[in-house]
Amino acid sequence: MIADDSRMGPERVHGSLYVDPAVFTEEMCRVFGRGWVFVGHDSEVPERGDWVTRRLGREPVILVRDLDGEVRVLANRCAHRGTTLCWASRGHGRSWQCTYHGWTFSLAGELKGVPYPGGFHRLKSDLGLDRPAQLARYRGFVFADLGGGAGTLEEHLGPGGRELIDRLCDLSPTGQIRLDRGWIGHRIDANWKMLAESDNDAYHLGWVHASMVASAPDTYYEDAVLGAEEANPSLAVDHGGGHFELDFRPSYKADGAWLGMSSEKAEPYVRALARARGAERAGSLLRAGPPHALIFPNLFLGEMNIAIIEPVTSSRTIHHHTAVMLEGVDETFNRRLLRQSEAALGPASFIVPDDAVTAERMQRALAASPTVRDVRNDLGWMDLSRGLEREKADPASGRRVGHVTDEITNRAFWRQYRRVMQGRP
Amino acid sequence: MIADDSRMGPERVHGSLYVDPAVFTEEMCRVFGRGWVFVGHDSEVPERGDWVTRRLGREPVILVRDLDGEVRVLANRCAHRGTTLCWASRGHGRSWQCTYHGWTFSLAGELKGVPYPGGFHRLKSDLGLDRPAQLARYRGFVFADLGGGAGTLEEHLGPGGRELIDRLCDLSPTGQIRLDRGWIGHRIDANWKMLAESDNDAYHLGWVHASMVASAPDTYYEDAVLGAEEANPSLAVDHGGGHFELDFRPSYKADGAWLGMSSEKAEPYVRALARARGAERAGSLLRAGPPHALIFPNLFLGEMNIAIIEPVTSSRTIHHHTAVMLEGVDETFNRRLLRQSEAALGPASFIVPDDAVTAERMQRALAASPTVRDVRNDLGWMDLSRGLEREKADPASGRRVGHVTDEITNRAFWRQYRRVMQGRP
Amino acid sequence: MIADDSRMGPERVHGSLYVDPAVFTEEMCRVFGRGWVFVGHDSEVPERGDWVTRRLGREPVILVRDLDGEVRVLANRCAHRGTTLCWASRGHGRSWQCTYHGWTFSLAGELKGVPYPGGFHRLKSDLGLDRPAQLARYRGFVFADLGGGAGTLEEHLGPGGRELIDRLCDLSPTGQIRLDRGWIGHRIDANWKMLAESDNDAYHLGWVHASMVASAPDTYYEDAVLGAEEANPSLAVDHGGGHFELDFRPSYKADGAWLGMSSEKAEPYVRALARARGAERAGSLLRAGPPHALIFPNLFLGEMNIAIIEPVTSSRTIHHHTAVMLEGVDETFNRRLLRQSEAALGPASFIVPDDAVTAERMQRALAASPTVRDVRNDLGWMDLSRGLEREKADPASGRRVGHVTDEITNRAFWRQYRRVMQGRP
Amino acid sequence: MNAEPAARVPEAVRHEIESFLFYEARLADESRYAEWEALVTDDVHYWVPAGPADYDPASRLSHLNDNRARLATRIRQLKTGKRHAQSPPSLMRRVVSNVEILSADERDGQYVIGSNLVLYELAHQATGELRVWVGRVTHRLRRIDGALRIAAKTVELVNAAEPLPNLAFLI
Amino acid sequence: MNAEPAARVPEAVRHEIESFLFYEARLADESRYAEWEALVTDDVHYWVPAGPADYDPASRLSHLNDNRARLATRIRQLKTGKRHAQSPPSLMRRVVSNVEILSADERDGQYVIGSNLVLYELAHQATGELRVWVGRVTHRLRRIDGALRIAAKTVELVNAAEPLPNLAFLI
Amino acid sequence: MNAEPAARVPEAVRHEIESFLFYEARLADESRYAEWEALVTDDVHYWVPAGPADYDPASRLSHLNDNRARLATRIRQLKTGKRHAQSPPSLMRRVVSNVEILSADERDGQYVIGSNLVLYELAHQATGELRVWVGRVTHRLRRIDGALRIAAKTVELVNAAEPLPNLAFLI
Ligand code: FES
Ligand code: FES
Ligand code: FES
Ligand SMILES: [Fe+3]
Ligand SMILES: [Fe+3]
Ligand SMILES: [Fe+3]
Repeated sequence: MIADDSRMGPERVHGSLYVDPAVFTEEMCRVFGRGWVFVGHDSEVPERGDWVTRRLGREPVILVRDLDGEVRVLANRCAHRGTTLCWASRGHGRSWQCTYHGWTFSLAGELKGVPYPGGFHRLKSDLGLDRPAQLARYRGFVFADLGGGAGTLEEHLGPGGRELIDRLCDLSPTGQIRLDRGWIGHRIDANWKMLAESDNDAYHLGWVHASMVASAPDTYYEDAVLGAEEANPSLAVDHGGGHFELDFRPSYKADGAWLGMSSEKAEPYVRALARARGAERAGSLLRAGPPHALIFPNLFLGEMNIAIIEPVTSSRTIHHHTAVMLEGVDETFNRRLLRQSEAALGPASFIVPDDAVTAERMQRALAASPTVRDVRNDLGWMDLSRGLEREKADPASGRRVGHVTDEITNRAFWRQYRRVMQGRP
Repeated sequence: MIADDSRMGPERVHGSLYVDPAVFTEEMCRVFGRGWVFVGHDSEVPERGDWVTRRLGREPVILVRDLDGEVRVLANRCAHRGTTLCWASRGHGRSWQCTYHGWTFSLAGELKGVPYPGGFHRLKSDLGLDRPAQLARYRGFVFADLGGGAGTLEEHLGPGGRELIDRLCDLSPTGQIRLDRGWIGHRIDANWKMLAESDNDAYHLGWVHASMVASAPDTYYEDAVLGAEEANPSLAVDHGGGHFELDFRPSYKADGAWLGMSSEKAEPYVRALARARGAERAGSLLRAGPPHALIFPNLFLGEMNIAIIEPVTSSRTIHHHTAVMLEGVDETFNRRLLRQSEAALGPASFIVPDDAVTAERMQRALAASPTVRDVRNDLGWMDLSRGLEREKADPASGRRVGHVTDEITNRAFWRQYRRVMQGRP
Repeated sequence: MIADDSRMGPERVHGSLYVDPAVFTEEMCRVFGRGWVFVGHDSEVPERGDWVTRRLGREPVILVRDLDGEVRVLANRCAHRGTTLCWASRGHGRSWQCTYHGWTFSLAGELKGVPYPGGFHRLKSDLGLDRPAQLARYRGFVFADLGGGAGTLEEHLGPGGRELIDRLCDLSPTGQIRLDRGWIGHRIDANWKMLAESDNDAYHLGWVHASMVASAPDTYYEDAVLGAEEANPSLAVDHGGGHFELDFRPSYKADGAWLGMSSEKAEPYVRALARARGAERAGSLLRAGPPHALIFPNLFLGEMNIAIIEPVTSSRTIHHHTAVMLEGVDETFNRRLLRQSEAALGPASFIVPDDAVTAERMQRALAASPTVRDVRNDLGWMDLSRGLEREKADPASGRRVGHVTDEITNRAFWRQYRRVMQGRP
Repeated sequence: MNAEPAARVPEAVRHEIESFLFYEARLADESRYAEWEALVTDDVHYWVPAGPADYDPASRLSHLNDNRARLATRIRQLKTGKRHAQSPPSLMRRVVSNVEILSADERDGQYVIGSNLVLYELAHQATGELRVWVGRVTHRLRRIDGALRIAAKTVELVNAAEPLPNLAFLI
Repeated sequence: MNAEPAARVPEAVRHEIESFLFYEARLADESRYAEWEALVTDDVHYWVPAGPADYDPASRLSHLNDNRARLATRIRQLKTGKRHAQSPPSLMRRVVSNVEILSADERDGQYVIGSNLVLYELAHQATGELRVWVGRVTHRLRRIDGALRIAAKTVELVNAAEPLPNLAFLI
Repeated sequence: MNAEPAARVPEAVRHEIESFLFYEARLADESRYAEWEALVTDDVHYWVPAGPADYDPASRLSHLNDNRARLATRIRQLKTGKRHAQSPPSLMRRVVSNVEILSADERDGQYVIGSNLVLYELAHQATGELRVWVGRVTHRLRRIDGALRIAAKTVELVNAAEPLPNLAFLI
């Protein structure tokens, strides 16, 4: 077992877990191969015949809506001799034809046509496209379990994960969100786990994002995570199962503060939501706002943004993001969300580049950590203890809650990571 | 054993064999280190003192004609402290002097001179250049066996391999071919085995080369491998020992169809051949044409082209080619062959770039296959079964024969590969 | 044990030791992790608050003079979650603040400040910066032992190593040298051991540096290492412990020949030295000149230059150099030394580029040596036997001495390497 | 894309435009933010699309899609000195080549200029690697009080649809 | 190789030639095959030698050695839409620099132009890598009915003698 | 660094200067040592600093810091044919771009020229890799007997402070 307890404890993890290629290989197998992994959203393939390409870990897959309207995830690899079927990032069609020998596959992944059929002696049904053993959706979010032994998606998400997704989707007057305005890929030369952690780390705002705070000082982050420690009522929450959030709700001073726009501009949306849900429920939704959370291992719910954390190598990650569009809301409002998304995430935005460079500097600092560990096992550790003594566990829900700046989120991540990597129940 | 039967069966192979670096390392040892490997042709070093540099697997070697006229293959590495002796791709000289400490070596690889001889206490004869344990030629084709345990070249080639080479060389009025018009290297980011397979895959013509067929529709490939399955009498042949061919002879409609030029233009050559061999034999040679075959593991006899498949890493290969020049034929004719070679092979040609991109798309699609195999061993397989039920074995010759589009060639490759990689007799 | 006696003998080493990544990993642990390694010179951080960044093997460290004037070596990595603290190559300050969460560290490496202290429950003293177990200096040369089991620095240097450093420093009228004119990094795509060897190989001068000799024929190297073998009284010396030198003293025809400048130009320096040491001692120092030696494993004393050999991968090394400045000598003289340094070392100099290309050609020639060794264990060896039969061992000092062109230096290196890599006493 | 070869303008104007582009590039190379900002108009649109510039930037995500106000914020952020993604600023040199004046309205002083960009960036604040940025640049220039100013700048990176590393400098 | 600095031609011609090269580069960058093809003469020779251009292309293998007919076939193949090695076409941008008019025969309208080429290609139909092609380009231009046309184009890649990846676009 | 846009000189001079730089680049590309050497003045300073050119080259180490005598030695060494680091010479092509005349003293025939350099080098004598060298070049040109000559050349590589591979050619 490569990621054993000699590298992980409740208060610390060893830096080598971020840089060792053998750990990465094991992660691709255990975390991304044998667990539930986010693939995409069904609004990305709204029409029958629509498809987009993705990675399940490093395995290239196609997310497709087949001609019967079923959403599927299929290996992007011909079942004959393995050629890539789709090299564009998205497309639309009625079937796929492989360019090597012309085999055709339905969008459901069945082998349909074999040129020169005289030489073909096998059963077509044995030569469909590879696919995950389990596929399931929750409110349009499509998850896959390649191996098949990860239990149900419902179990994986748990009440905490489901509530986080609900909280986002319920902000739409129709209850539906749409991820249809394009994805931006941000290449970061650091380990994927650093991104899973830093996306949900409230402790770093005042330092990593000091320039953003200084140049655009009127964002709601001010109230949510800056200011005096005791004065800040925001929470960090471990929902169990590797899902965790930064809960800014206690600190919002106004309804819809998280919208980051004048109430005048937000008004058409607010009205639409009230119409759909009634004033009271709409009010409580607007007060709460969208979640800021990680669904283990690769889905970041970043308020009105969605990001996928795609591991590439032990020292390279792609952070893909798109903006959450609300159905039943006018285009002007949704375009404001697009502009906010451009400001917040992506290589040229005001926020994530500073997280990216921080992660890259961590990766460099840890480069020799496997070696220094061999030399002296007290070297190269990373601390996760912040707030361990003041966190509160709720035995009923299994949640752990604490101050928003506390490393509850990191510990939530690593507890699940340890379970998965060590094959524990 | 890394390439064991959990990854290979008679009908299929696992994709991980194309991408796993550990498999590649083992191949360099077993396939390219302990077996016969094609190095070059003696027409490349026509004069005493001529040399060219090559790779034997990844081992840098020099193919040289020494001052006694002997063709040799020597490590391109000083026997003192290992400096490269020749960094040009070809040259001519009477000896080599190492640039590090000035040791000189004869073209036969013997240590001749040691500057400041007072400090030299060893036997010069112990410090010659490293060289393969066995070297042998067949009709000018030079093969080496680094390890020495591969049996004789004659055994390796077998009657099938020898006949393939004969069929090519006999097209020359003098019986001699010349490979003296330069090599072109084509870098393909895919595993070397994909090239060994696709160079001899007739099934893909209509898809991979659709654009070539459409834009230059009058090539003889039309008859040889396109058209209705039953109507095509061409054959795929497994000669044993990993040597295999696509035998287009049954489909040629006219003598010399493979020449791809008007009989008027071919006439001087046809006359020369008839003069040398007699009309009947010349006729039968012209009817048959050159072979389209692989001599295991790295020599592609591509009609009037020769290609060397050079493995670089598990995901990079160089496909080197040159045109076969016929001795005793006028320059005008040979130049036509050069132009055909430029049209067919190399990075800017009309044919092989489409094979290259296909292989590169396979390599990408298989990138995660070692991981998905760990997750579920039914994922990531490649099918080789085409025509398995209609192939005919000839017990006398040991040959297997079938329809030209059948995967007899692939199976021939993998049968030998398995033997070599598993150390079977 | 990866570098065992199947790869090393008294007369030869196997090329795979230069190219195998697993050997490199082991070296980072055993040679650079558990032994004394040169880090820098205290003249590089003359003022309190000065720091420069370095690598200890691959581990990023900071060489700093703290506010109490103590010179320290600290991991360049925040003790919280591992971010790089310093990304410039040098700087000055009173403390470091991490950009991730704002922790501050004193220049002595103690954790000083933790923002939002309410969540911090650990002992600050447990969270100082990682640092080598042992740090020691000899005449301003700072060495570190990461692991702590390498004995004392005095033992490591031995009388031979100390005398070499003394011989250099004593050339300064004040006994102090200064390394404060900047470092140049030369990236060489070859194994670090090749540089350790070639920096101290007198046998190669006439070949590798033939162009330098031809275009600037009046250098003192002429006498020191060129010319007839018997006529050359210079020596190669193994001081034990992996330290070795080329001793040109016997061949210098004039006092201060090594200065490479007219006695007129050298005169102010000669006078200063005589003033400081007395005429006799100054004369003997000037006659002897600076050493040309390696302090195992990474410090090259290259006459009036210092180089650090930084291993990057098994096939990449950085050769950093700077010029030795003499305290108490006028700037004009020191500037001449700078110009000589520019002429001798670095990517655009007249000397080392030819060593670099030689090493790169070795690295390429040896690329397949691990494989060829698996195929046949007589392939891929490098000879170290030169002068083995004429070397003289001095039982009293333990030194071995021989002709300057003999491979005494290489054998000295490999004897210590074997000891360290095999964990022998 | 333009079907036609470049427009004809007087040699002096052509030279002026080329000099302007080289000057702009130099300011960007050297992270001279304030001087660079002085070159843009009040209604500037500064756009790095996430693919070919064939869509309405209002309707989809782009890498960078600044109006004047957002560009001002961007430059303000860079000037704080705490923009870690550019602290220290990348060391850069740009090749501005194949300059073509695609359209010219001499009376209104409006020009559309196409050029190819190759920008080398030493990301020494991060991984230390030498990154290359390659693309097609379209400048819309406008003459204001006699001086050329940038009314729009669009940079279509050849790898715009691929994942990109930090793009925190002024491209 | 030319021993001498560039020939002198009128500024307008120099500008015309440079514009022509930039226009040609743009068409190639954007895989506008038909428009590019319209720029060549009926006797064009289009050559990418497998090393320095110091040999008779008839006598040895080259990477690419097209007469007009073979170039027509090449472009026909690209236009089929099934040329997988260029489906979709690579995304490219070329730097055409150091343009020198090496010889000029104004009366016959014949010019020999030297330039350096750096071409970035995103091979997104294949490995997805950004490839760089670098070389010396020699154009033989001829004026036909007032317009410049390419009578010969030779591209000497610096790595012409090394293995090359697919070169299936118009370089 | 220069705060201001480029100086104005007559078009013919501008063209002459640009041609001169392209010619110099061609000689360097092709390792024509003697011809290149003929372009420098007797008091030439040829400098590749180990970082920005903001220090006195006498006082610190540089990558290359040649006066006329040392440059002569450098070229003599290259001409021996035994300079292994350049045997055979690297195959190179330079892009000299963004040429700006930063100052011009027409009377004394003194010009300071800024340009950006991208140089591709196939190090086929060593690792065989294609290396790229990128930087800012400042030429001080002087007119001597009617012809431009190089009085000073400074090449500030963007990665000047990083470890560099062999730089044994004339940059
Ligand atoms: S590989 Fe797809 S049809 Fe053969
Ligand atoms: S390495 Fe060849 S002579 Fe020493
Ligand atoms: S990583 Fe340094 S303060 Fe958190
Ligand atoms: Fe952040
Ligand atoms: Fe093919
Ligand atoms: Fe040397």
